[in-house]
Amino acid sequence: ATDGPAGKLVLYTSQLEADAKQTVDAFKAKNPGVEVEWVRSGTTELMNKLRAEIAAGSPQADLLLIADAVTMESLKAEKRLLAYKDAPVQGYRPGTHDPDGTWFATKLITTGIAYNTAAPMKPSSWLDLLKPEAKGTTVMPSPLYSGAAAIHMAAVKEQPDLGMAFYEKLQANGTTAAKGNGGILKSVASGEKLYGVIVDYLPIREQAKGAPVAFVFPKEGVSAVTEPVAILNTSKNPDAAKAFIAFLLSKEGQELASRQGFLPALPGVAPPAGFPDTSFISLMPYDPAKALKDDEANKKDFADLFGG
Amino acid sequence: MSLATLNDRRPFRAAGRFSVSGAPLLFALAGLIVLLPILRLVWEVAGPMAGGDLTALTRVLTSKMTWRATGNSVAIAAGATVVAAALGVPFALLCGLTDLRGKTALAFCLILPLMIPAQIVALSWIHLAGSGSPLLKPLGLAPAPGTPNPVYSSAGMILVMGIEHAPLVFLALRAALRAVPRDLVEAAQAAGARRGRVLRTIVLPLSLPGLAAGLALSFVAALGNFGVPALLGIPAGIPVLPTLIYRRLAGFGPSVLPEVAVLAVLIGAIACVGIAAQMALQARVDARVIGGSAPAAVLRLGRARRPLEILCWTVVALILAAPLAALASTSLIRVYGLPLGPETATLAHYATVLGLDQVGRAFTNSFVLSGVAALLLVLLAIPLAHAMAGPGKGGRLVRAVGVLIELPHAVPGVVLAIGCILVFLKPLPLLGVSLYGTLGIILAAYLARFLSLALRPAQAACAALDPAMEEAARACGAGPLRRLRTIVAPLVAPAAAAGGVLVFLTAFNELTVSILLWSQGRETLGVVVYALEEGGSPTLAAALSVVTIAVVVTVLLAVGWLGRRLPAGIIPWRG
Amino acid sequence: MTTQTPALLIDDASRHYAGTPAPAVDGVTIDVAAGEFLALLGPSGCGKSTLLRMVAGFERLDGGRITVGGRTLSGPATHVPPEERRIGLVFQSYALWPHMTVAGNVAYPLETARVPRAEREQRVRAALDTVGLSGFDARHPAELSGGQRQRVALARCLVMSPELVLLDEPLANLDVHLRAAMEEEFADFHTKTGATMVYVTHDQAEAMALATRIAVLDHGRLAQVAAPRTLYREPATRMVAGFVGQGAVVDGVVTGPAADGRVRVRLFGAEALVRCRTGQPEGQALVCLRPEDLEPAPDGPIAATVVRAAYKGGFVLVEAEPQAAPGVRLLLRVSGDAQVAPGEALRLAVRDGWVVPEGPSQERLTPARE
Amino acid sequence: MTTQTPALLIDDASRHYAGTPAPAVDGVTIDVAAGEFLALLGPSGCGKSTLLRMVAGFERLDGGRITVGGRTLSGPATHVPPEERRIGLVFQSYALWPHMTVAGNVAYPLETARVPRAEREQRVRAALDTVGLSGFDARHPAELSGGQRQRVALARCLVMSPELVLLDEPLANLDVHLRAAMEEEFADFHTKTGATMVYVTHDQAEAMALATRIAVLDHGRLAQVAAPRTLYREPATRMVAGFVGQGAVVDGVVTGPAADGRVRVRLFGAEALVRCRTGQPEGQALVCLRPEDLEPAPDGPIAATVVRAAYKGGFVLVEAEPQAAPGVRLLLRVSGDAQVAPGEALRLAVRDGWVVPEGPSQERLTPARE
Ligand SMILES: Nc1ncnc2c1ncn2[C@@H]1O[C@H](COP(=O)(O)OP(=O)(O)OP(=O)(O)O)[C@@H](O)[C@H]1O
Ligand SMILES: Nc1ncnc2c1ncn2[C@@H]1O[C@H](COP(=O)(O)OP(=O)(O)OP(=O)(O)O)[C@@H](O)[C@H]1O
Ligand SMILES: [Mg+2]
Ligand SMILES: [Mg+2]
Repeated sequence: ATDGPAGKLVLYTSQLEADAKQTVDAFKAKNPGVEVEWVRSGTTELMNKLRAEIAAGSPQADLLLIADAVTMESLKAEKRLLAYKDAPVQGYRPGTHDPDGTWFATKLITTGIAYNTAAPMKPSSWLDLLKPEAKGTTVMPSPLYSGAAAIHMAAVKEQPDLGMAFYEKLQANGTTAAKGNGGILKSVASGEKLYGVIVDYLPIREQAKGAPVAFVFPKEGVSAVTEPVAILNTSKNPDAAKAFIAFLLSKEGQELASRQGFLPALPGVAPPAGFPDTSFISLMPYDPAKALKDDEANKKDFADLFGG
Repeated sequence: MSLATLNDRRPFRAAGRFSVSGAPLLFALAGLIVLLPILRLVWEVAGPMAGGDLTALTRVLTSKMTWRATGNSVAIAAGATVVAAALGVPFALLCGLTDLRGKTALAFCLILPLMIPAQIVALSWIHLAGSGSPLLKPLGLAPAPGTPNPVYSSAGMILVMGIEHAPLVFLALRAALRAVPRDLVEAAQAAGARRGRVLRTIVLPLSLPGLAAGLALSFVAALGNFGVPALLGIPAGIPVLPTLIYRRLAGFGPSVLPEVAVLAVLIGAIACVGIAAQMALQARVDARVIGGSAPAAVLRLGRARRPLEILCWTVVALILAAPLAALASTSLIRVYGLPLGPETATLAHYATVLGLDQVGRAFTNSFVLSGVAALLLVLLAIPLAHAMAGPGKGGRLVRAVGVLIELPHAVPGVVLAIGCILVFLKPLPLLGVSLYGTLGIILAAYLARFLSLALRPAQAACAALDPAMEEAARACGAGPLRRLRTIVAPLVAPAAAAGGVLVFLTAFNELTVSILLWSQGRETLGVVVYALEEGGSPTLAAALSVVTIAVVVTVLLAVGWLGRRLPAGIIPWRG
Repeated sequence: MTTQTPALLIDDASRHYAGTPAPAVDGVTIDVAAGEFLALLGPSGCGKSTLLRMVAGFERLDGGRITVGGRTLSGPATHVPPEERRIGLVFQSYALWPHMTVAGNVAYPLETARVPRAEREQRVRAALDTVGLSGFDARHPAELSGGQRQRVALARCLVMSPELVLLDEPLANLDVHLRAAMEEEFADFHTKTGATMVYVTHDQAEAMALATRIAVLDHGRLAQVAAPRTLYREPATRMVAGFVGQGAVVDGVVTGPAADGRVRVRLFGAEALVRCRTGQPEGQALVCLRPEDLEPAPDGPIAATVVRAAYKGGFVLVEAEPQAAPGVRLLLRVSGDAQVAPGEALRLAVRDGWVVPEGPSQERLTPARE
Repeated sequence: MTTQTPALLIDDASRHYAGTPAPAVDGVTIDVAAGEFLALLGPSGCGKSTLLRMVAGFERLDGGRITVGGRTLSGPATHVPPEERRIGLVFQSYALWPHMTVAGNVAYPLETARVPRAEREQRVRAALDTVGLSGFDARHPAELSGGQRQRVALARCLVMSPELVLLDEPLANLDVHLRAAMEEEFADFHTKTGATMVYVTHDQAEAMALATRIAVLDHGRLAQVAAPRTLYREPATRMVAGFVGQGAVVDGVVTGPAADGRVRVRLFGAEALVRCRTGQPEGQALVCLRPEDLEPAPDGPIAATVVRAAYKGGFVLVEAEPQAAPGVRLLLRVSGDAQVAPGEALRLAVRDGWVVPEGPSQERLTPARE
């Protein structure tokens, strides 16, 4: 890449600090001409920042690498995303990127069940959370605050044998909601709650370090956020931005994600230690565009059931 | 002071403070510039309304959730204020009025919760009360695994916020108690009144204005608190206005900003009601002390002293040491969730945390930000407070600005941060540079947010300033700015500096504003702790929190040590 | 008193504070000669401070004019701000700046005037010398006694070499002993500097001890301006008679024409010869009787009863009620050795007195000293 | 003064504040008879307030004993708290409670004592009547003048009908005229109630006007207790001679034996006959000369020069320096009509004087009045 893209690239990412640094460093190794400036924060904070910047008339980011596709859909609907028609999406499963080429999944962060190893019951199905053993001891992230939880809810509602009734039964069984996944992990690890609906990598990492938690992929399947990446149409350096996306979607980029402890989105790339092979994991299907449309209603339903 | 002086003072207060009436206008303008971010948000509501567009307003005001959250907010803030009073009032009485030993240390410990970020305090309480409690578990007192943590409730929020804001009541009331002259108390004793009666009929009525100020501060602070309801209220399904705002922000769509602004203005309005109630109460009570400047009153505790001392330190241990210990033990556990014991303890998290290069940066940034903010605010507070004490139109205008400064203090930090982005993203007019992405924008936000902390003490000092001080300077030929620089500023400096110390300590751990405004390399301590916590590294977050608290305490002790020779009143916890 | 252009001319000056029923200062005219020491005397609230503050420039005039050394400082459409008047001002509360040393306080007016450092230091030293505070330069006001503080305030005002010095009750905050000592210092200071001084006080003893002339204010109006002795011996109004010095103002009848400044009056049924203005008409009149005007005498024509007797050290101040005029209280001094008890009968002779030019009022007669 | 058991007995009482070099009150013994009006007089910092606060119970004793009506209130191992002493207390600052009305302030001690409402109201009314404040019940202290505030404080103390009333400089904050009026009220009040009163002041004129006896404190020790006249005419120490009354304390030589309470002394080279204690030895002595002891006389034996002359209304106070003793300042009064100017020569005659029992000190002679 002697005469590859050059210039400054501003990346807003919700990746963890260390992961974001690795990713950027790896990209820069391949594209020495590009200088990447990145801002790391939670998806909500990043979106607040971006919203305010848009309202002030000057969005700063070129690239957005955030937790979920629903948010991307909303930006797409507002016509704020640039279409990258010839992105290298060969080999990717359909549904993990926008057919119009505005956003692309970079990994799979699934939502399953974590439990405290001291718990009397080892769950294997979502329905196990409705058992008496789980009464009052389950915690899940609130879709009102967490993007992953919102997608999980959208996916669960599409499942015929779960649906909204599942949430109602969870409520009846004393399940509570928390703001984010970090809090769920702490609740379960500390034994304050025994079961938690949570993204995969947190408990799997902690379990490896010896924490009294374990993670299961329930047999009905898991929902997944795909940590999609997209280019804002106000980007001042679309060439470099496209190069960044190309890097993330490349085999090399996917192997990096796996090394960081995430399930790669590209089938065929080896999963990280502690994860089952991708083929053993079934994903509950959902439609991001529909999720966006139903978002308000879902949140209202959730708030009606769980408050907060 | 003779009667003649008293007579002279009152009427002449109103006379001839400024010959150049432009000066107060100038300072009012400076105040308004600092308040720009919040005014920009108010405009977000008022602008469309002026244009006849009421959609955001009606959408928010017709939502049931808005009113549910408002009800919760008011109830919880009121409850927290009651708890703060229940803690702050007895401690203020004991520290301000009696011969209790170790008052300075006690006051220091009581002020600490104010300096520790809300989310850390809330986390400590979750640790402490949960089934995994590192303290209660070994004692067999922890709730059984799987039973709900009792702090996830309205009561929990009220308790934690009450403890957090007790220092505000404590500080305000103790200052008022110090102003109760000894002879008023002794006159009551000579009239045959025992301690309890003296307290009830003389001391408390006289310090009511100070108490009211403390309660109002505590109420406003509880209203705008996000950290505690986020951690304790959401799991309990209890929405309050700040979490509702956060939730709106987490939603999508361009309608978010106006709606958030409406909610922020709603919080501001409730806060103003609180402040107005305080003012009404103060106006109704005439507690202006007449006559001599006798030393402050002291009540002898006699035989009750020892038991009271034990009780005080027990309470302090409960509200401060216990959660801190929980936090410390979390920071020492090899893996979160394991019981703390010799084989699970490690210092590795401290090594890890201190090795992170963003931690070093964050310490530097937070230090610079809070230091500069404290300094600038002290410099602004003095002329502003002075102008507010002045007469006429200029004074009235500045006083109006003085009410507005409560706003950025009362709204959740994230709202203020959005206001800052709206105002400072574009390059500044004339200068052509943008503050965005620099420490400058965080500084601007801090200036707006903490102006009221810096201004209030300076304002009290200016109001108490003998006008003859300035008149003497005028008779010596000194113009307004020279007088401000050479006479007023040095005289109110101790009070202003006390405000500065509070600003520094509060800003040092600030999270909710900087979380939106930081950028790579410009993270604050609060942001780094939060990132670790969110990233699923509670042990690292706990370690960094412990380091932060250690630094805060060190700074406090250093300030106290350096301030030994400073005039009374600068060091907040000093007697 | 010299006859050149007055150092300070207050010409029909008035000030009415908004929201108050009556003007605080009401058409006052006084001229003060260069080098004069004028005392402004009057009860609390009579407008002394207001008048002084008008001269200093802190209050605007609602009418009239104030001229210093020929230059109009306040007048219709003129108002020179205080910081440009170069008038020295000493406050009752001293108004020393606690954050500055003694030297800093005194140097302040010079710094403001951008006097070069060397000259400044020399002038500060000289001013501190004048008030006897050399060597106190580095102290802070808090480390000084009340009298020393007052002297620093004096030095601060003196260092500017003002033509005119205004002092507002500078001794009101001091205790009796210190007050006596400071009175002397003011007198010395006036002699030494030759400055024109206007001195506000409500203490008539202080005014009399210090001033070359005293202006008595009453409800914002000028009641009398005169030398202390004249004021004491020949008060122009009932108010002045009562406010300045001790004694009683009583009803009498002038029974003959004035001659040689004296006139015959009937007092409590007895005849007496008292001083009066030329042309004092016959008929009802007010007579001012000082304690030294009355004397206990076995053959005195006035029968009276002792109401109160207070030992004052050296003498006893006796309050006596004439039998002919119940309710009236006469004051006189008797030797400290005499034992006088309330209820005792007493005969009095009138040795002197003064017919107050202002006619008799309708008010009930009361002892004049309150 | 009666001879029954003293209403108040202060017996060798001492108080040493921690961290101060000398005791604030040092072995003071005074007994006060029932109904007596005792003034505690002394310069600032001499321990007056401390002694009063010891009697009231706000300060503990480091030694000695305080007995009221035969009951020991403070002593070794005894300390009755102030609220149980039933001693009336009036503060220099009035110490009125600003949040209560006048009636509320006065009723407070009765409420504390659980006096039934009807009786309470009646007694409050009576107390306010006594101090002439009927009709002011509903006002707040802020709406009163200084004198009225002081009277409320008095009523509040009076309403408890205390056997003993302590007053700490109750007039120090008032202006001259008000002070004179209030002095009279205190005297009336004392006569009316017959209460035993202890009255702290640093103003000797006030003490003399009011008290039946005066106790002079000096650096925490009792210098003299005596009736005002005795104190003025026969001061026991140089300090008392200087502090009480005006005049000079000068060096003299007693040249003959005392007889009939009088003795011959040589003063400035002249002979004079002055009063003394019985048994006054011959030799060096201090002589106290009051203004009335000196008289200008054409044939007076002492040649002096006028240093200062201050018109005091009615008389002129002259400060004169004897030619034989430069630096010494004698005080005398001359008639208000006389014109006396500094520098003038004067001949003086000594009509009276007092040999101070305390021996002559080594100090340089100075005028005694400060
Ligand atoms: N700023 C003001 N506003 C309204 N009224 C005032 C003001 N200043 C003074 N007064 C009133 O004007 C009158 C004169 O006041 P001033 O202070 O001049 O009296 P004074 O003679 O100095 O009295 P004192 O001896 O008590 O100092 C008083 O009635 C006072 O209440
Ligand atoms: N609480 C205290 N601690 C230490 N020293 C004290 C205390 N109170 C008084 N003193 C000292 O004791 C001495 C006597 O004080 P006290 O107040 O009794 O004097 P005073 O005669 O009442 O004077 P004043 O006329 O100024 O009121 C003073 O030197 C004073 O500084
Ligand atoms: Mg005045
Ligand atoms: Mg005292």
